[in-house]
Order: sequence, then structure tokens, then C-alpha cells
Amino acid sequence: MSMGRLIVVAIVALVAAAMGGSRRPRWWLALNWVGTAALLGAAMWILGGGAEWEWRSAFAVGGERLHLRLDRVGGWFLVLVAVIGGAGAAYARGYWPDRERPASAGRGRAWWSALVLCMALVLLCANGLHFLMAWEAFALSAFFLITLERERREVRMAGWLYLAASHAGTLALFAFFCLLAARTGSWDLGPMRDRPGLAPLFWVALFGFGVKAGVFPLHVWLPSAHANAPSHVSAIMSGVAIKMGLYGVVRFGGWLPVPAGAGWVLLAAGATSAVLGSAFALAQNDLKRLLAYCSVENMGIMLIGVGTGLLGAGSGDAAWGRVAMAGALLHVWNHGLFKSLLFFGAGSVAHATGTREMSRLGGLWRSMPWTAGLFAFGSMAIAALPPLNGFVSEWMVYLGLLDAAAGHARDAAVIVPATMALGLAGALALAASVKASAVVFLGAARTRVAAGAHECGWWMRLPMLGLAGACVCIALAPLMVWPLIQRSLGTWNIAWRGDGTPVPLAALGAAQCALVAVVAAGGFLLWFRARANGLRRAGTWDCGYSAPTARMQYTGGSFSALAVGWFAWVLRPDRRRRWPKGPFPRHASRVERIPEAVLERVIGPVGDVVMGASAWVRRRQQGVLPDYILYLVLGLVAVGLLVALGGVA
Amino acid sequence: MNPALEFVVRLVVWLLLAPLLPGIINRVKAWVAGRRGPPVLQLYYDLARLWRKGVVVSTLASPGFIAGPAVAWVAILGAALLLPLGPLGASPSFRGDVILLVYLLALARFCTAWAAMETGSAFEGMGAAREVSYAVLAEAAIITAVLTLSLQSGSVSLCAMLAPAAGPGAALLAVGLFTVLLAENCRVPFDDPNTHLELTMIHEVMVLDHSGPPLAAVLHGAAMKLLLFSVLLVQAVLPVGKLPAPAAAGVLAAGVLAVGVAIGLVESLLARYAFRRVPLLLTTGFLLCVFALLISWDGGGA
Amino acid sequence: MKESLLILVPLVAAGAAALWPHDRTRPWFLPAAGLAHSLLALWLLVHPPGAPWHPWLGYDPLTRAVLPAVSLLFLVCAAYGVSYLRLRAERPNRVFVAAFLAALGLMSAAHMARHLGVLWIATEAVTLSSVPLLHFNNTPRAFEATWKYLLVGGTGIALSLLGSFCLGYASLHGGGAGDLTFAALAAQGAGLSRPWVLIAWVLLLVGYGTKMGLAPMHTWKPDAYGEAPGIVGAMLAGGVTTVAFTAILRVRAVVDAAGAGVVADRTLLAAGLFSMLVAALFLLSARDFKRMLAYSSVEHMGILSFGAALGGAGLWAAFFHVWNNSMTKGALFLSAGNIRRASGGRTIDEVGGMSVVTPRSSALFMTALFAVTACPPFGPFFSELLILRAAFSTAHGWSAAFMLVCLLLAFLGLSRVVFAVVYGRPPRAARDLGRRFKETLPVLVPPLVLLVLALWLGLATPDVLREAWSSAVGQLTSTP
Amino acid sequence: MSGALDLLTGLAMGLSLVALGTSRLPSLIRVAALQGVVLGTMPLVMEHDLRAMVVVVALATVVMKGVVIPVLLRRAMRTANIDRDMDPLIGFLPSLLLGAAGLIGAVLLARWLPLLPEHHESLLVAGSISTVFSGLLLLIGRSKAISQVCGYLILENGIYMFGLLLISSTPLLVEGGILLDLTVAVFVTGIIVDRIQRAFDSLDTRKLTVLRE
Repeated sequence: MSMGRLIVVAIVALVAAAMGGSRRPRWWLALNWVGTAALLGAAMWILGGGAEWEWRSAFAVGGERLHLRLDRVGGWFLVLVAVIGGAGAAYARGYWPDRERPASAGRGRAWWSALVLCMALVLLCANGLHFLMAWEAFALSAFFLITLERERREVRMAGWLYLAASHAGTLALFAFFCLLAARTGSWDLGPMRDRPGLAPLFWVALFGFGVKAGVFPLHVWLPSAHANAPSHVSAIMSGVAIKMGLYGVVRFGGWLPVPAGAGWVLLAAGATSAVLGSAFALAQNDLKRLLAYCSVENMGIMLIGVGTGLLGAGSGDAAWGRVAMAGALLHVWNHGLFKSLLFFGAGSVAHATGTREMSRLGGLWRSMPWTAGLFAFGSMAIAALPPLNGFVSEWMVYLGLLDAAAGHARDAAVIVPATMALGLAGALALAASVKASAVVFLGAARTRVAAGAHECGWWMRLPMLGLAGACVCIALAPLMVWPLIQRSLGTWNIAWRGDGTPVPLAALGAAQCALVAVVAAGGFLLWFRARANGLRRAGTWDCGYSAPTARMQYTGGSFSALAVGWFAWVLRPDRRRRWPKGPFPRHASRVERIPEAVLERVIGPVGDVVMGASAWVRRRQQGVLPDYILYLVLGLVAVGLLVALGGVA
Repeated sequence: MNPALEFVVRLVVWLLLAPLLPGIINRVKAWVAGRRGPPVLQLYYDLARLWRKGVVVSTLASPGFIAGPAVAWVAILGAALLLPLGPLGASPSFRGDVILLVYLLALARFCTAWAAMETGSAFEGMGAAREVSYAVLAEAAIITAVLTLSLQSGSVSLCAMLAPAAGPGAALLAVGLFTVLLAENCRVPFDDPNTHLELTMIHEVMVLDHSGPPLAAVLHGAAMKLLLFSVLLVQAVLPVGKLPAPAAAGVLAAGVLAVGVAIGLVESLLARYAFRRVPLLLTTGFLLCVFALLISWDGGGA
Repeated sequence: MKESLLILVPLVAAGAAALWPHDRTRPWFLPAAGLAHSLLALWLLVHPPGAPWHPWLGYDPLTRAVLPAVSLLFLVCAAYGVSYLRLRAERPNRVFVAAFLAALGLMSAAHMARHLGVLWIATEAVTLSSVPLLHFNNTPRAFEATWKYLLVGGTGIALSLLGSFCLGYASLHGGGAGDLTFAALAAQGAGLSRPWVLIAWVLLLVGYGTKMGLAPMHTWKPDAYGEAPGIVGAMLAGGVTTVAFTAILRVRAVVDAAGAGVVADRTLLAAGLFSMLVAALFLLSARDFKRMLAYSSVEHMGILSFGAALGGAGLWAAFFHVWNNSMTKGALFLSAGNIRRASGGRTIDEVGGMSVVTPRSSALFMTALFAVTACPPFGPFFSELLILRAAFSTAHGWSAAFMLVCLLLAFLGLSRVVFAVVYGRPPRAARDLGRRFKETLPVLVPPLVLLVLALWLGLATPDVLREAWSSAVGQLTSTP
Repeated sequence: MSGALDLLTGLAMGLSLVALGTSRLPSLIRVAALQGVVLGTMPLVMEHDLRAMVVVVALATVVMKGVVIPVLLRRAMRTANIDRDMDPLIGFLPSLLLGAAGLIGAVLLARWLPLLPEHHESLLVAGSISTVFSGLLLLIGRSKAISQVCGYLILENGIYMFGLLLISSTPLLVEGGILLDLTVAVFVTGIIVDRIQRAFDSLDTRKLTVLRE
């Protein structure tokens, strides 16, 4: 089947799924799978070495002929869209079924297919006008998915915040594409590195795409949107949708000439996102919010990789840039896979217990062993621990950075701090992932809802297993995906075309496999030895205190208190304490809230100023007619002055 | 030598020699205090005894409680095997193996903290929280040290990074790494390996509920980690890799012994720091590494 | 000759409607005349007449570029009006129907005016004929709105009369005959007395700008739009504003011919940007969802003047935007009218959760919101994008950035109100009222048609329209 | 000839000042009406060859501005039972002073403006500007609806005066149309004032602020 046909099949199937899916769940699932499978096929075909596909329509849409183009950069991201788009559809069948959500399940199916389709179109469109159309349609379908449960106020607030931020980013992209069109004379997109005048446009694009990517401090919309959306939506938002922002940066960082400081800014933004994202993640007590901030952190890691790639491309196409860029690309896949897995897991927890508050959970492994195991797997992967896939990509980014430092590259002054930030972020992410998985799944159930949890059904479990399987494949056989990365990179930067493998992935893969084998052997050895010696169950040792309760366990808040204290300068935890008083204290409480620092401390005050201006103009218009005539006269005077000043000149 | 054979020998050396170092440190501490102290081989006896003992597992714990120590032990062993031994080099050596080493230690930390959280005990939760929190600072210092080494050697694989003579910042790096060593291996002034119930503790409190073979794995793993850091520290400052094999072995052994003695002396002469000052100390270690980095950057030449 | 029918058909229909005895059947005059008018306008769009019919009135390229939009909007509003007036059977509709039809005829006349005086007369007549439309509800609020509309609008239009005289005097002073036809004025070109031309421009811009609703002369708009029935609001926002906009464009062409085009463009640009800013600030804290539409209209008038100030491609895009503005505003007003009647409230304090009460109208309202805030694939997206592109390619980058900021603020304000109206929990009173309100096809199809038109305009702009806009741009800029 | 026109113009300017200074509504209405009559007679004085149409226009002006509209306004005033604009937004004395200043400014402005030779000596331009200014001042400064309508009338009168400069060049059809429109506008306004009076029971525009932000 030719490429064009695959894409037509995908588009037709997804359109049909979006149109008819709200009524017929089975047909929807089938159509959605056909569509995503076709997309996956197309993307893998091209990454596997197939020719790039380009198509121009004979008809015009919005005054421009359609120009679709699938190259290996777009194909790389398309794989993720297809995989998560397919897996999430299956998950939604168990997680958001008609019988539980009669009002919104159908809507959710329709918008899901629309979202997948629009993201695919974003990757396919090679015309600025159509790119913007697909982009905005993608943003809107995501908005409708986030607000599926719109009868809840916080969902509406989160949705609005998302839409507002997204619109700000889109308007920046309006400026970007208009500037591009104004300077090139056409909406057509394509490689135009040979026009140095276009370089400053990169900054506009970076802002526009950065909002979507959730780069600190443009991430303001991300935590609440991801936390309040249904979990399969959070999964595709966090796993795929924010990658579209990164796609924009990668795409236009490759097609357009980049300004001199671009790599530095990307590295700085990436390092900030990585460190602060993980610090915020550690501080959260809402499971999904924690995961959301982890996305900010991982986006930072990817940006560090891309920034290093840009620096490498800028200093004579250095090999280290190639390695770091490859790491960033691989991390796109990896993060998409394990973050979706984690959100699916969080969704199972929320589905089973009705809460995302970690301090109300605990001990869930007993009732939900599958979810617990898969979530733990995902946590280890996201903390970039060997032998899992998160480590492979992060290791490649590290390798690029260290190579550059060791080679005393020109830009070492920024690369070295970025490496340190990456290390810091890694350790913080580890703490956060221990917190997420351990507080929720280990120990004793803290509340009744946690005690009454139940395991999720197979519709939810299978997608998680599938994603975990994909993670394992990449982890143990990184060499398998290496040629695909190479092709993608070669498209991004022609100088990096070819098969040179400067990365000892074979050794790493072998080490990872060996580690798995030895861990398995060691685990079994220990297990059998313990069994042989006699294994006895007893209560946790209580250090002499005879009546411990489940409430006395270390909570998420206390777990992170130490590190949160170090980052108090940015986290600004809002603590309300009521100390016990008197000999027989009745009440004592301690409430801690981690404010959205950027939203509440930067955007809030700016918003207050703007709203102040708004209130001022409103006070000028109080229905008094003479005032209105006065404004008219003032307008006359102002226009007169303007003309007088301009007319004399 | 046959590489497979060499690998086995190396494995055996790490496994067998690791429990010796804590014994040496205890001897030094006893000597300073004027006590007789436990025998040097005490840890071997303990391990052998624990290996034969039964296991008591908390009713709350999942299978991860047993798996945790196992994975952590394997991870530390893997990290140790990545470390070159003087001119012998490392058996699996590749570019970027240093990052694998750092992250294997992180894996061990994850598993230890995970197993601690299994029990639902407030004490162990506290220990886990401290472990992962302090690791943030320690990790920053380690990455900085790695950067320093790779800047001054121009390489990114451990063998090449540790081989050449130490750069101008060697002294700073040594002190910095030594601080990290103390913190990561729960020695005074960060922690007190002698107590088990002190609230200020980090590492030891996490293993309160372990018993039998899993506890043996934990203890052996801790000993290996200590040895690993000592070997790393010695090679980072001394050009062991450039020496002929016998001399290198001698220098390495002497160096590790010296580190052990130094730890013993520190433990004897310093009191455990107030809990609040721990981050400060770790930050100092980090800053020492940063200074070493700056010096080696300046002196390394482009 | 055919073009004269554009004026005569509605006026005759107005007369007939005024004489028609039955309140029940009278509203059918609206769609009948609207259909005839639309067919004629579209026919003339496809087959433009050669020479102008009369030196004072004619279907010239500029008329051709915008009048069909007004005509289509009227047709849809008229179709909606039939069911609306049936719902409002308690009010006599003789004057309303007659005035509505007369307004269409006079708007056509104003669009076709090729003489400054005739233009003024027609515009003022449109204003006057819309007075009975505004106070159709016969409430004190409606009278207050009408009063402000009359006095603010009247003062503005009086100033534009003064401006017209000044332009005539410029011709006299420059040695001309004082002929007020645009052709003659433009032909005199640099021969016009420059100071008088500038004075005339100031007065005419402010005068017609008042009618168009540019800030700070926009004050009558929220009152009028808030109190008038939905169809009247739609016609005011999509039709009358267009009249004023074409008037400004015609005057600008004369000023340009007199060699003061740069000054004119600068003022137009400033007025446009200022309007956008003011509208955005008002929108940010809007609570009344019909008054909100007025500010959205102010914003779009700002965009139109901004586009016109850019000339060339920007002007072309402004014509495009006139069409889009008419369609989307119409859809907004009509769907808002449904919600208003179903909820019985005006502000977001009283109205909420209408997606439960009136799901279809709410969906239309929401879609119209996205259309009007330039979300693809609706027309405004394309026209605003083209305006921005024109701005960037004519070195107006900072103005474009300013416009983008205003668009963002406006979006925040609009979306906040619309979401509050559509989502959430409906107040109990609204639920009871809403049960009485039936979402029948006659009240749903018209806004839907407008949205489809906006969609179609954006995705597949007909070539004939493109050509019409190009020739209008040619007419306005080719003067020697 | 020109002397008579200047006399009438001066009279109109003086009447605008009187309008600014008066607090009694009946006299304000009377002043506006009188000014309308003065203006109505102006074309008769100006035109060398009195065309029938000019006479018709002039007569219509006199009738509408001098009789119909004042009657309408007076009726509204009576039903509202007010005859004073008690507390204006701009006081009577300040508005009088402003009006006087405007008058001086208008004369200076008329000197500065490039005019045709035959208009150099005429007071018409200055009169027009000052009357427009007075009209706007009344619109801005007064709080009663009737005063504002009078302000609007005076504003129109000023514009009409400027239009007289063009009377020879503008087709009378257009002139007549403009006049008709203006008259209807004032008429409609008068009707609305009447309705407002009935609806609000007051003609104080400060009560007409239900519609506000």
C-alpha cells in the first residue's frame, strides 16, 4: 500500500470515528484503531527508510493549496501520536464508558479522534496557513477533552486557563507564520536555512511553541489542565500533545536559520524547566499534578537535548550535538510511553478510589497489584533508572553534554551548568517518583476509599501492559531504534546524514540486558533463600510504640518537606498551622499548599494591572450622556492633533 | 588473561574484599578510642549468620520488600564492575559508562527507599525521605566531579577519565568527593552507622525491618558501595592507571586503606552534625567540586 | 438600472408593509424583500454593471465588494425575524417591519452613494429608520438606549456633515466647482485645498467613525446592541457599521488623491488600534453577554480600520473581514438572542449552564465565539491572518503585535463570558423559563446558516468575491 | 447685502451666547427657535437670484425650527413640569465664559483658515464655528434632556451656517435632503424625549443611566 493511501485511510477513518463515534463505541474503537494503525504504518515506513512523502492538492483550502508532507522528523512524532492515540482509545473504553459517563462519553470519543487527527495533520502540514489551522483545531479538541467533566467548576477553570494560554501561544504563532509569509512571500514551509534574515523569527516561534510544550515559566496552564482532565486525556496531553510544541521547536529550528543565542536560551530554558519542574513535582500532593510537573521536567530534558543539538549544529555539526539531539528525540518517545503509562495508572487509581489526593491513598498494591506494578515500572522509567528506557535517552543527552564538555566546546560555559542541572533534576525526579509510587501504593491504606479500591479491568490494563512492553523493548534493544533516530536526525540536519554510530548503544544495551538478567537471578536467589530459611509475617516494627495507625505513616507532604524547604524560594509553600494548645488540645492542624508560583506571583499581578485598567475604562462609561459627547469631542481633538502633527510634516 | 576469567576474578575480588573495609574502619575507631573493638572480619561473620537466618516480613509489605534489596545489591555490584581498577581497566568499558555508574547508584537508592516505604513505618518513611533528599545535593556534587574529570581528561569513559594524573584541582576534588562519600555511605558527620534508632539517621533507619538474607544483601551492598567510593576517590586523585600493574595494585590498596583510616579518624574525632547543618556540609562538598571544575577548566586548555 | 431596484425594492416593500393590515402575515414581507434583494445583489456581484447608473448612485466595485454581505445578513435576519415576531405577537409590528425594510433600502443607497451629500443623507436616514427598531421592546431601557443612540450618533453624524461641507469648500478653495461627487473630488486631486481636506478628514473620520463605533465614539453601541432585538443588533453590527466603513473608505480615497493619504492612514491606524485596545479592556470585565457583543463589534471595527490603513493587501483583507464580521456577528447575535429569551437574564450573574437548557443554541453560540475570535477554519481567521501578514510586510510589525495582544485580551474576555453562559449550573429560574422556550428550527437554522457561510467564506472563498475585493481595492487606490 | 448677512450672523452668534447663559428652559427653547428663524432667513439675504427652491427651503427651515420643534419641546417640558435646568454639569457662568472664549477663538481661527477671497470679510465661518462650539458645550454641560436637544439644534444651526458657504455649488436636491434629514432627526428626538418623559417620569439625563458598565 502506498504512503498516500495509508494517510488517506488514516484521515478517513479518523474523520469517520470523530463524526460517528459518539453513538457507536465499538465502531469508534475499530475506526480509531484503523486510523492510528495506518498512521503508525506510514510513520514506520518512512522511518524505516521509505521515501519521504509529499503531496499538493489541486484544490485550495482557505486560498492555499494543501501541501502535505511527511518527512522523518514529522514521522518520528507521528509514531507517538499513533501509539498513544490507539492505546488511549482502548483505555477510554474501560475508563470513561457510556454507562458511567452517559453525558460525556460520546463527546469524549468524538473529540479524541479529532485530537489524534489534528495532531497528525499538524505533523503533515507544510503550509503555514494549514499548519495554523491544524494547530488551533488540535488545541480546541484538546480543550473539549479536558472539559469533558465540565459540570465541575475546577475542570472548567482548568479548561479555560488551558485555552487562554493556548490562545496566547497560537497568537504568537500567528505572528510567526505571518512574519514568515511576509518575508518569504509565501505560506509554504520547507527548509530555508539559507536566508539569515529569518533567524529572529525563531524567538517568536519559541514562545508560541513553548507555551504548548509547557516550558517553565510558560507552563502555567499545564498542571491544572493535566490534573483535572480525564486520565486518558491527561495521558495524551502529557505524552503527546506537549510534544507538538517541541515538534515546532525542532521543526523550525531545523528549517529556519537559528539566531546566535538560540542554543543557549534553549539550554537555559531546559535546565530551568528540568530543575524547577522536578522541584514542583516533588512538592505536589495531588498524584496527577505531580505527574504533570514531571512533564515539565522531562520537557526540560528534551529541550536541553535539542539546545545542545542546535549548538552542535552551529559549531561545525559536531558529533556531540548529534548525540544529544538523538537523546532528545528518543526521550520524546520514551516520555510519551511512560508518562502515558503513569497517567493511565493514576487514572486507574482515581477510577478505583475517586480521589487523586495522595494523602488519602496508600496500600493500594494489595487491591490493585497490576496497576501498582505497572506504576512502579513507570516511576522507575521516568526517574531514568537503568535498565529502563528513560535511562537510555537521558544517558544519550548526558553523553552529548559530557562529550561537549570534554572536548572543551566553544559553548561549554552553558553546557557544563546544564549538565549539572540535569543531574540535580534527575535526583529530584527520583525523589518525586519514589514519593508518587510509594505513598500511593505502599504501606497501609490511609482512608476507607483507599481500602475499598479495586483493580481496573482489562480494557485499562492491556494498554498499560502494551506501553510497558514498548518501554522494555526500547530499554533492552536500544540499537533497534537507533537507525530510525539516525534517519530522523539526517533529515533534521543534512550534515548528520549517514550511519556513523558515535554512541556505544550496543554496550549499553548489553549492560541493560545483563542487569535485568542479574537482577532477576539475584531476586530469585534472595527470594528462594528467604523462603528456604523460613519466611514469617509480622507487624511492622513499631520502635516501641504499641498503637500505630495508618494515619501515622509518612505522608507525601512530609516525604518531600525537606527538599521543598530548600526550594522554598521558588515554591513558596503556603503553610497554615494550628498548634495544639492547652493540656487537652482539641484541634491541631497543618495545611500546606504549594501555590502555582508563576501563575500567582507573576501572571496574577500583571492580570491585576490589566483588570485595573479595565475597571478604569468601565468607570468612565457610566451611562452619562454628556460624558459620551465629551468623549466624542475628545476623539475629535485627538484625531485633529494627530492630523495636525502629521499634516505639517 | 582470558576476559571471562578476568571478569570472574574481578567479581570475586569485589564481593570478597568489600566487607573488609568497614572492619578496618571499626579497627581504626577502636584504636583511637583505646578499645579492643570488633574483629576486622566481623562483617563477614554477620553476613554468614544473616544468610542462614529466617526472614520476618511486615504484613503490609509487598514482594517489592524482598526485591528491593536484591535489585539494590545488583545495582551496586554492577556499578562496582564498571569501575576500572588501575591499569587493568574495567571489563565493560564504553563511552558514557560513568553516567551508568551514577544512575546505577540511583537505582540502588530508589530500591532501598522503596523497600523502606513498603513497611508503612513513619521512621522508615523518614529515612527514605532523607535519603532521597540528600541525594539531590550529593548527586549534583557527583555530576560536577564527573564533569571535572572529563574536562581534565578530555574523555567520557571511566577508564580514560580516571587514568591520568590529577589536575590542579585534585585536592579540592578529593575533599569534595570525600564529603560525598561520607554522605552517601551514612558515615559521621552525616549519619551514625552505630545506632539504629536515632531519629537523625538516614540510611540505617531504612533497613530497620529487614532481616535474614535480604538484610545481608543490604549490608553487603553498603560495604561494596563504600569500597566503590573509596576506589573512585583514590583513582580520581592518583594516576593509578598509568602505573605498572604491581605498583598500581599497591597504590590502590594503600589508597583505599588510607581512605578507610581517614573515615575512621573522622568518625572518631567529629561528632555527628546537627541535622540542619547537613545540607550546608553537602553544599560545601558540592562547591568544592565546582571549584575543582573551574580550576580544571582553566588549566585544561582548549 | 437594475441597481436602482436594490434601493427601490425594500423601500416599496416597506411602504407596502406599512399599509398591510394584518400583523400576523406582515413579517413575511421581510424575507420576501430580503430574498429579492439578495438575489439581485448576488446577480450584480457576478455580473457587475458597466458604467455607474447615475453620477450620484451606482453599483461600483466598492459597493459590489460589500453590499452582498449586508444583503445576505439581512435575508437571514429576516428569516429569523418571522419567527421572532411571531413570538413577540404582543407587540404591534407595523412600524418595525416597515422600518426594517426601509433601513435595508437606505443602507443599499448609502453603499451605492457616489456623492458626499447623498451618502450623508442616506446614512442619516438609516440612523433614523433604525430608531423604531431599537425601541421595539418599548421598555424604559430601550428608550434610554434609543436616546443615547440618537444623540451620540446624531452629534457624530452632524460632524460628518460639517466635514462634508469642508470637503466641498476644499474643492471651492482649490478652484473647483464644489461638486461633491467622489469622482469629481478625486479628479481634482492635488488641486483640493490641503488644510480643508485635512479638516474634512478629521470631521468625517470622527463622524462616520461614530456610526461605525470606533473608540472613543463607541459609547452608544453597548446600549443599543444590548437593548435591541437580536436581529436588529445583527443588522446594526453587520450592516450599518459596514455603511460607515465604506463611507470612510470613499472619503479616504479622496484624501489620498489630494495627497494626504499617508496622514489619513496614520489616523485610521491609530483609531483602529485604540478601538481594539478599548474594546479589549471592556471585554475583559464584561458581564452582560449582549453588551459584550457590542464591544466585540468595536474590536472588529478597529481591525477593519487597521486593515484599511495598511492599504493594498490589508485593504483587501479588510473587505474579506467585512464579510466575515457580518456573518459571525449575525450568528452571535441570533444565538445570543435565543439564549437571552430562554434564560430571561442578561449577565453571567443571572445566566449559566445554558448548554443544559438550550443545548443547540449554546453550541451555536460557542461555535460563533470561536468563529469571531479568529479560530480556524472560520473566515475571520483567514482575514485577520491576512491583515497581520499585510501589517508585517508593510513594516507595521509593532502595530501587528499590539493587535495580537488586543486579540488575546478580547479572547479572554469573550471566552470567559461565553463559557459562563454556556457551562456551569443553570439557575432554577432559567431552567423553568427554558422549558417554555422551544428550540425550533426557525430560530436555529438562521445562525447556523451564517456560521456555515462564515466557514465557507474561509475555506473556499469564491473567486468572484476575491475578484470583487481586488477591483474594490483597485477603485480605492488607483486614483491618480 | 453682506452687511445684512453679517448682522444676521452676529445675531445668531449672540443668541448662542444667550443660550449658554440662560438657566430657564423656555427661554432656551425660544433662543434656539429664534436662531433657527434667523438662519432660515439667511439664504434669502444671500442669494442674488432667488430660486423658488431656495425660498421653499428657507420657509421650511423657518417653520420647522421656529415653530414645530419648539412647540414639541415645550409640550414635553410642560408635561414634565420643569422649567429650569437647575444644576448643570458645567455652570452657567463658566459655560458663558467658555462660549465667549470660543467665540474669540472662532474669529481667530476663521482669520487663520485659508478662505476664498469673497469670504474673507464674512463673519459666516467664525459664526459657524462658534455656534458649533456652543452647541457642543450645551450637549456636554447640561443635564436636562431638553437642554441637550436645544444644544443639538444649535450645533446643527452652526453646521447649516457653514453649509451656506456652499449654497451656490451644492445641488438644491441635496441641500433639501440634508435639511429634511436634520429636521426629521430633531423631530424623532423630540418624540423620544416625550417617550422618555413618560417612561422615566423625568427628563433629567442623570437618571437615564440604567444602561452603564
